[in-house]
Amino acid sequence: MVKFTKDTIIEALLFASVDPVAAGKLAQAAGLEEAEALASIDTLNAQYEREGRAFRIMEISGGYQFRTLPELSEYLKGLARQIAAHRLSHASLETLAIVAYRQPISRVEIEKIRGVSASGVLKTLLEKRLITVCGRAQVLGRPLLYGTTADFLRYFGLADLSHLPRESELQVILSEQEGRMVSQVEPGEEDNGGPTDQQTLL
Amino acid sequence: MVKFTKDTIIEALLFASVDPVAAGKLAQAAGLEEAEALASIDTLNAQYEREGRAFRIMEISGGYQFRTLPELSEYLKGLARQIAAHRLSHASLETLAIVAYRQPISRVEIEKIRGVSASGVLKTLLEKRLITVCGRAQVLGRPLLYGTTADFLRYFGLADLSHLPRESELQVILSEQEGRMVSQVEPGEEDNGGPTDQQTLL
Amino acid sequence: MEDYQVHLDFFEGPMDLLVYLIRKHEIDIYDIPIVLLAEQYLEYVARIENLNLEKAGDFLLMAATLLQIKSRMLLPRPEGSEEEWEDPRMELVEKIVEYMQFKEIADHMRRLEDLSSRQAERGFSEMELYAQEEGEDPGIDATVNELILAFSRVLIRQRTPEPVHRVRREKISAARRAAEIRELLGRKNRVLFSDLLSEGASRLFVVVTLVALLEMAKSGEIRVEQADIFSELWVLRHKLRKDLPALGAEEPEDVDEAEGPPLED
Repeated sequence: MVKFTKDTIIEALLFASVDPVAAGKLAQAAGLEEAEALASIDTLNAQYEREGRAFRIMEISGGYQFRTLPELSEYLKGLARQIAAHRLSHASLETLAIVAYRQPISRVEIEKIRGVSASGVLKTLLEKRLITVCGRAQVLGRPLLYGTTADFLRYFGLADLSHLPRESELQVILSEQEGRMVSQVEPGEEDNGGPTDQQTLL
Repeated sequence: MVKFTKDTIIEALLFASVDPVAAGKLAQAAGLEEAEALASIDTLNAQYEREGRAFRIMEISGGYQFRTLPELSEYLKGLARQIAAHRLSHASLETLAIVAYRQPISRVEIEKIRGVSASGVLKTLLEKRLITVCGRAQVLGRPLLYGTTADFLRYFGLADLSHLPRESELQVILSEQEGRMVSQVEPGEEDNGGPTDQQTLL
Repeated sequence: MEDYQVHLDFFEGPMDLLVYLIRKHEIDIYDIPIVLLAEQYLEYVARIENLNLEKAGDFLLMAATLLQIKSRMLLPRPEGSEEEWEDPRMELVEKIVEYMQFKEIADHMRRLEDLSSRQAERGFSEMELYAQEEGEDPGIDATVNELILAFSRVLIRQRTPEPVHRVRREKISAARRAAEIRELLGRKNRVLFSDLLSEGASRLFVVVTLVALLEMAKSGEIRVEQADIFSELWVLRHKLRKDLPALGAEEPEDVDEAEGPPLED
């Protein structure tokens, strides 16, 4: 076999995969340590930046994935499958938000928060693979519990759940809106910066 | 919109498209002349060569498509094996679902439900330790009975079997599209149909 | 005034409407003027027209809650125990705050969705080709979702020719239901309204039964009685016509002609 650099091997593995590839799998297939694989990803992204490439390697859903720069989307309409994708309804988004932050959660609990029936929305989200059944509550009737999936993270371009803003951060936004300040969180730590925040949710 | 070079746009288009793109279509999508698009492809390939990239734009069945260098295929096969090892074929998944819901169950009973031979699939599932022999039926021939294992629960992240939705719950959580076994009129469907029905009736 | 153009079905539900009103009137959620809010809310709910039963019910339930809080606010507070007084609005406020948070998160997720949808993934999967080489059926990452979807497909295939579908296609008409009720009354003379609905009644079945009863009451065939406001409804044969055989074998002439349009499908 021809000799390739670590970087080239990592590049090939990720480029050939449409789905995000977990660092462990990636390293194993390349015959590298995980840290080496991650270092290669950094090197590659720096090169792409310098050379003006149309894509970057991004951390998505617990793995790594090539994606084009969002600024190019105008040119891709019609050819790329993702770009034209339909957006989720308000009801779906609200329900997903509740599931993401309160998982595992039952249908009844979701309905208590939204004040409306959730069964139709849950069906849609299950079929879109954005949520999954993940157990039963230990309460009367043992209702099914729902949680988010890997596809959920991929759909929203998230590395993991902790990249959603924390509820305490949202409290700040809310309070400011109401003309009040809650002091437990420092200003400037608002949701714009969310995705870099590494703290676990809840 | 940010200004990108022709090359970057061509690169993004070829990266994102599912099938090989014909030169004419590519040029049209990028708002270029065909000759310009072809020139861009040459420019890009020359850059990839110089920078030691793992991929090239290749001419495939009358169009252009990104492919990784064939010399790297050994690494790709390695990752493909890892991925395949973690996956279940559709036949396996269906058989596994039948075992999970109807256990303990014999091969003959599974075959009656699926309408095809199950021995190959059962062998695969036994090898993957997702099912196990758990007894013999008290009928003529005393056939082996199969059931799911602890590995099965771990694989699907379930605390125990009761955490799977019951058959009656499947009807509620999956809509007509996916689970056409729903026997009663769906709430949503009834809502739509309801008013007109009433009108004709009165 | 243009505000009245805003339709109720524009809102996701009662919580959504409440939040809208709170923002519109710049209400401090920690000191909600409950009288104003309830009034405003009811103005919208009064215009329920095109909503389906379920959604309308959700809005009405919240209306009842608001009115209940309003009435509790009017009760005199126990003297000297201001500390112990529990604000009747508290529970609602907590719910509103919680809901507003999730709306905030949903907005944030909309932005993430927008950004993510503009980043194209690689269109063609070479890895899939290699995975296929590994096995003819490249298979899927099996999750609980895939498992239950696979099992529902099995159930679908099994049930395709089953009577379930014949039931669905069976025509429930008001005339047929009237005939059933008539037969029942022929035997019993009177029957509890709730008993007419007890057989696993779908909403459609309830509607058909109601329509049948209304028709029968209109034509004077039956009478509906109630001992007092909240007690059970009794359906009675209007006149115990002695000239008729007990089993109602003789049906009114218009039955066949009134076979009525089928309700299903």
